[in-house]
Amino acid sequence: MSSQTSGAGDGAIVLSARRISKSFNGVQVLFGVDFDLRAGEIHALMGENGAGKSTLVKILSGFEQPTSGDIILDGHSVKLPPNGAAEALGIVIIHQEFNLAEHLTVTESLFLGREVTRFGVLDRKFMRSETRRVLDLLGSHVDENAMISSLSIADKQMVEIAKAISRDARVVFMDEPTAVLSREETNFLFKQVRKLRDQGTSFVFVSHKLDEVMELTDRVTVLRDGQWIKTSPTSILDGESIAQLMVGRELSKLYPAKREPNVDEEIVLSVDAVSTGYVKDVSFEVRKGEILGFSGMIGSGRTELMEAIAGLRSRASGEVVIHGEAVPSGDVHAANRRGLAYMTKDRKSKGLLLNSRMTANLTLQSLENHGKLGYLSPASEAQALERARRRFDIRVRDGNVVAGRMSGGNQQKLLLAKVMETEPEIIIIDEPTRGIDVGTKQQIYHFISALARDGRSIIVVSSEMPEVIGLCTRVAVMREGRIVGMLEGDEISEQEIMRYAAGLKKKAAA
Amino acid sequence: QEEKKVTIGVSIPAADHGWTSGVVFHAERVAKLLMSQHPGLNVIVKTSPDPASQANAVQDLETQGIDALVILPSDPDPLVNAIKEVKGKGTFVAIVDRAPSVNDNTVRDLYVAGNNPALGQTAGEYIKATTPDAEVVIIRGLPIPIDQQRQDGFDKGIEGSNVKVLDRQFGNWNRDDAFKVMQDYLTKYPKIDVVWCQDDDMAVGVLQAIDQAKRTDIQYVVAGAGSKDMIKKVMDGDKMIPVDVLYPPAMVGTALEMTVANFYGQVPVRGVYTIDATLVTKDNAKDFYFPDSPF
Amino acid sequence: MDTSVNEETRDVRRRSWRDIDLRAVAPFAALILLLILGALVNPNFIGLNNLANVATRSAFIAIIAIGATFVISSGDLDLSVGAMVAFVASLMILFMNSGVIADPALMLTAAVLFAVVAGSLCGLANGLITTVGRIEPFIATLGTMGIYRGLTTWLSQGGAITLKDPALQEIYRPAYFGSILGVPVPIVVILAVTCIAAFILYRTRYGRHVVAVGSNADVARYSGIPVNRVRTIAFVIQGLCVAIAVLLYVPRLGSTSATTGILWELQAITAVVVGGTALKGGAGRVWGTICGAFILELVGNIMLLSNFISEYLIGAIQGTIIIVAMLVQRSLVRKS
Amino acid sequence: MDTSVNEETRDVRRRSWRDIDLRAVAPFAALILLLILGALVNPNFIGLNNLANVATRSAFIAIIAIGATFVISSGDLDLSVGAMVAFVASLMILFMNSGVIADPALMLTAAVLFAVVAGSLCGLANGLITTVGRIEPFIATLGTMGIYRGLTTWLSQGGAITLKDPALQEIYRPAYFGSILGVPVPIVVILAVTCIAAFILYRTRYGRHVVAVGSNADVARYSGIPVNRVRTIAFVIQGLCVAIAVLLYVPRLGSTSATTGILWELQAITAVVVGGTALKGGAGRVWGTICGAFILELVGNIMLLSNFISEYLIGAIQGTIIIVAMLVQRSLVRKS
Ligand SMILES: Nc1ncnc2c1ncn2[C@@H]1O[C@H](COP(=O)(O)OP(=O)(O)OP(=O)(O)O)[C@@H](O)[C@H]1O
Ligand SMILES: Nc1ncnc2c1ncn2[C@@H]1O[C@H](COP(=O)(O)OP(=O)(O)OP(=O)(O)O)[C@@H](O)[C@H]1O
Ligand SMILES: [Mg+2]
Ligand SMILES: [Mg+2]
Repeated sequence: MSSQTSGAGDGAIVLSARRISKSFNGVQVLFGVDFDLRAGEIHALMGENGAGKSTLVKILSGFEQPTSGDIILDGHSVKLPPNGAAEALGIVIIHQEFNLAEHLTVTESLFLGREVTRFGVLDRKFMRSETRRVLDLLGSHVDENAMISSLSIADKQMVEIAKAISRDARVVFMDEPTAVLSREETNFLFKQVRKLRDQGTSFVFVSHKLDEVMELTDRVTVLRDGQWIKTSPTSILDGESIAQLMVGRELSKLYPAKREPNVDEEIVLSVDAVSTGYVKDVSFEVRKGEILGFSGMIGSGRTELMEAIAGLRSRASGEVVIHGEAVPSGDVHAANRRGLAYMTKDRKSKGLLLNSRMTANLTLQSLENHGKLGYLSPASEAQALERARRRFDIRVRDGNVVAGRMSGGNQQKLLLAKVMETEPEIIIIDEPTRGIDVGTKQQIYHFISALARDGRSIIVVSSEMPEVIGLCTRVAVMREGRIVGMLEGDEISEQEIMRYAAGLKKKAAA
Repeated sequence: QEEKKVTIGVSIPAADHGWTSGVVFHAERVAKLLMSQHPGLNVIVKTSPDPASQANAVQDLETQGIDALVILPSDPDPLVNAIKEVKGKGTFVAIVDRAPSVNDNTVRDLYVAGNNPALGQTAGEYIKATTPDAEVVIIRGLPIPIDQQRQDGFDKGIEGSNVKVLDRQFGNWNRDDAFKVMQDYLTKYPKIDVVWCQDDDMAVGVLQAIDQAKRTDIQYVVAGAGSKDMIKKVMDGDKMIPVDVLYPPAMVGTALEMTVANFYGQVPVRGVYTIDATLVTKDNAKDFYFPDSPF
Repeated sequence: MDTSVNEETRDVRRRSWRDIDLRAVAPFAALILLLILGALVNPNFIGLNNLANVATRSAFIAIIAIGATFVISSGDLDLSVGAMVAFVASLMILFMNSGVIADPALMLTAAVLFAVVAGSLCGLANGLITTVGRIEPFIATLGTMGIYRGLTTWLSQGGAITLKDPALQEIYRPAYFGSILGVPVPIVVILAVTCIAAFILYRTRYGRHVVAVGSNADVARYSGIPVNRVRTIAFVIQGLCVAIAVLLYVPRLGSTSATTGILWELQAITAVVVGGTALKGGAGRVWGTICGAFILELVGNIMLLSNFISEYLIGAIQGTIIIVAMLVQRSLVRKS
Repeated sequence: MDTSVNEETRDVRRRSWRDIDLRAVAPFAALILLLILGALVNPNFIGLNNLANVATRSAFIAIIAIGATFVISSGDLDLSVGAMVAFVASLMILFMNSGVIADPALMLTAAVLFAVVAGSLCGLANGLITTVGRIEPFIATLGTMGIYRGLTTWLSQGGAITLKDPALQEIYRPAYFGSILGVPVPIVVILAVTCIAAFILYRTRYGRHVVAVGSNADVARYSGIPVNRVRTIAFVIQGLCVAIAVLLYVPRLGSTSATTGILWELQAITAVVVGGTALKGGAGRVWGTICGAFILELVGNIMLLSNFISEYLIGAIQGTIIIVAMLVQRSLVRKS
């Protein structure tokens, strides 16, 4: 586990930023940031949502040009070529929001822009086997012939990672690669990263998961509000102090106190023997005021199950009953009307209108609340935005920015706010804190807990185990489309969950 | 010379197939000729692709201040209102070729008529006389009234004979479509005696289709309009094109000449002037041959 | 710090408003350029009379294009509108010729209702085939285009369908040729339709849904929007707009045939795109559309009024003008 | 554990392969249905002669549609192809009529080269206006459609342009009417063009890039693909295909006019979409396109061969058949 073994401390500086500033449409987001990356080190880049991490990473990989400042590569000031052409200089990036074309297969995506040909003809066999090899290295079971459009979001992330890993790079930027990955997949990734690091590759690792940063990285740089705050070896820091550097204040306890729901509270949602294409025979119940967690590995079928419950997918069999009323299969409205809302984790293609502004996104699902007879009241919408920004700490420097240009974490907050605008009784949240900084995470956990106290019921689907453990009073573990375990009280621990998720332990669903 | 200033607007359909291109050609030709004869005369020629835009064109001509309108309506009934509007302002109106259902002096001063029913009738009568027992296939134009009139005329022409119409389909006055339709006729009917395609443009496609199929049962093709290519064939004694029925695009020129005569001549010109659907045969073909025309 | 952020926000808002305005204003800039060009070509051009004429006759395309703005914003396409005009107009005239109601005024009212219902039903058919049948709108409406035009040909038996009753014609005529407070009726109708459309698109829940569906149908579905219903209604709105255009068309020409409205679908779509709405869907610009329709009509008008262009070249020059107009728009927006 | 996952994975792979096959096969299913329908309508229909006729005359649309498959796959649209056929054909005939080369065979060779270059240049113009000018392809090519057709009208002075030299005509004629090993030349050309196109689209780097650009231009750009170049080349390929269609068209009737190729763009796009390529871009099905072109031609052929349909209703029934054919395809794919 120790990351201090390699000679990361004194490698030569490969790439560095000198007094980099960046403005979008006159709004400054980076203020004279300095940053050094040494050969063979893993360098964490930390900061709150909207601090400018992604922007810095994009500048250092050529995807954005700095407004001022210099980029130094191997001791020479350079102007990086745009649109990923910096790859020729050995610089690759895993984007925070992936860049995959839905109509291509996994293999085609992996080799896009650098296809291998023999006599001008695509060498499809070679590319396929190469893809398989890289995916296997990462422990991913994704089919190399599958269409990108058919992949779950986590699998897309794996493809994105594989794409970067497979290039012979000197510098790899990883912008929140693990946000949707479960512990298992993360471990595979880290193994590869360490291996490459030991061969001299440098990594920049952006993440909001403090434990991962502690575990993997050699040095940490913290940004706050677009300014450089500190760079220091990871070994002399701990999670607390990093969080403090990021947020600029002391953090209180991350998770609110758990509150066991009353056993004779009414059952608001009951799922009975639901099957879909992949999900098989799943049953569980949720009580009023309860927070139920769902854990499992990539592709264990959690998303598919939740979508079936929310009416976004039709069920092959089984019943979903809300407040004693059966909900017809594949009918979103019926579920919505009965007070059930589902928040997708695929914010980019299913959650937000990337070309619309905050307000249009925020109220899209709850327009009935903003005006009568179909007429919309701009004032009421503006109020809602004000409220949401306060509640979820959505920080944008430019109030008119379109959703697609907001920082990843702030997009996530906006999505959460959008679903909450519908004031649901039962809320299914898929990855509630994907890409959200620790400060806001705490805020969101308290918000969820408050909702439960209010008598709402919440299902939290998360690949972040501490989150499930810290927040939920019951945890269902899924594996290959089935619920293989239902943990309660003291049973809820990382080891237990892992055992069920990996299929080492099995018990009848509660 | 002190000649009075006269502006004449000419509104015609856009050159969307051979015949209309002939119309455009003759309108231009006669306009130029007349303008050189009368220094005070200004003729503005405008083409439009469909009735609605022709109505616009009429309006635009009126905006420019015209003394007379010569119009060959692409589809007469939809244009009646627009024409009446012009006529209501006291402008001299000459309608060419296609008459609206109400065609009296409330709508126009002069009507120069191509004779659509006669075009069909002449063809019908020729077939009746030459091959009284013929089995005929027909290729129609577009589904608009003049086409219907030609069909009715044809039926009248073959009345009382054994001439049998096997089929009628639309060829849209387009060579490529006529080629297809003819190909399919040849597949469908093992024996065809005569093709009536009522338009020289379509005849080009028909002849190629027959040629390709190497069919010998077809005795001849009757087209119509009087394009230089078809007239030439008649003149040369082509067996497949023994005759052509005249429907001269030059009639627009005639109307224009008469309109000008109304302003510069001694007698006012009013009434109806019909141009015959002459049967062009080997004997009279050279009278109708204009090698310089694009049509 | 708080205040500084606020200041920035305000600043940005001002700037980005400028940006947006430019994009919306671009078609109007092209329009003004055309007006200047027209004035140079022919002094009669800039006369109130001529401009009123042009605006009046742009009514058909403009109103149809308003409907197309909805369909295109929601990510679909309707190629059947031209044929639909012919079909609905034929039905309406046949209805009036049928003489089932003796009183002309009453008959006219009934005929108007009849046309509106017929148009909506045609739109509904398009919508259902596209959404329920899950066929590409391009193909679905190409199919119904054939159907509507075929039925028109059949109704007219290859000829024309003409309004017979002179009394009816008399009372119906002002619907196109009349004017209200000196403004020609068609212009009033354009304005009314546009205002209503702008209200629906920008100020109602349905309008929001249209844009959401057009910009990302998945997001819309996950937001609980009934995607198919929204799309179908857009087609019905298109049908309604076609019906309104028919209501103006019939009194103008008093007759229809199988060639009525040929290629109007292309013109309507062009008006929408020239007006700044992207064919990909996800954004609708109702006022831009009107401007686009007006631009198209103006280009034709300028061609007609200019006397130095060979009429053989008119098409070529029209094409050039449209491309140049779009380039002007682009360069304007890019500069922002 | 590992094996079970692998088994499952294989299962998925099998399923998704089946799915893809069905999607590609669907147009052919519709085609077979049509063939059966045709055989019922008229026994002559299924004759080799008739089918060869239909296949032969589908050549123009099929070859143009192959080009359109590239343009559409890359996310664009070309409305100018019909006009381009008229323009290139006119230029080619005028060139041959000019008599600059005395020897007929040599002249023909030069004329063929000339047409190919002219077609490519027209395509290049479309591509540059769309990409460099950043104009919606719909509008850009609508503009060039006007330009190409206008120029044709002007070249022909509204009439026809006819190949004059009989010697040339004689040696050129077999290019349409001849046959190779009993197969009509146009069919051979269709097959050759399709094979080459399929190879380019599926087996070369450029083809991959076309699909990537059509699927998501941003992703393509970030992957270092020169997006504008890829799009422009697609337009050039379209121009080349148009030129090839012209090479077959000219020997058929030996003449062109301003009406040559009218509405062919619509037919080509329809063939592409009926063949299973989505108008949104991101996937191209070359063989499907050919099938689509053949379907379109067959529908017309069946109409003409049938004895019980009023000629007024043909359009309506054609529309219906196309919609039904698409529904058949859909239901096939959905069942999978
Ligand atoms: N293309 C753009 N146009 C306008 N503003 C932008 C653009 N890209 C980023 N921004 C703004 O820059 C700021 C910094 O964003 P950035 O994505 O770098 O944050 P981040 O540190 O990566 O946050 P997160 O942890 O949420 O991913 C945000 O306010 C964002 O809205
Ligand atoms: N072995 C498999 N066989 C069939 N389908 C599979 C298999 N593995 C994954 N899938 C597909 O993956 C999906 C299940 O992933 P889902 O997104 O529901 O799971 P998840 O637990 O939310 O994981 P993720 O984090 O990847 O989203 C299903 O839609 C299913 O079609
Ligand atoms: Mg970020
Ligand atoms: Mg999932």
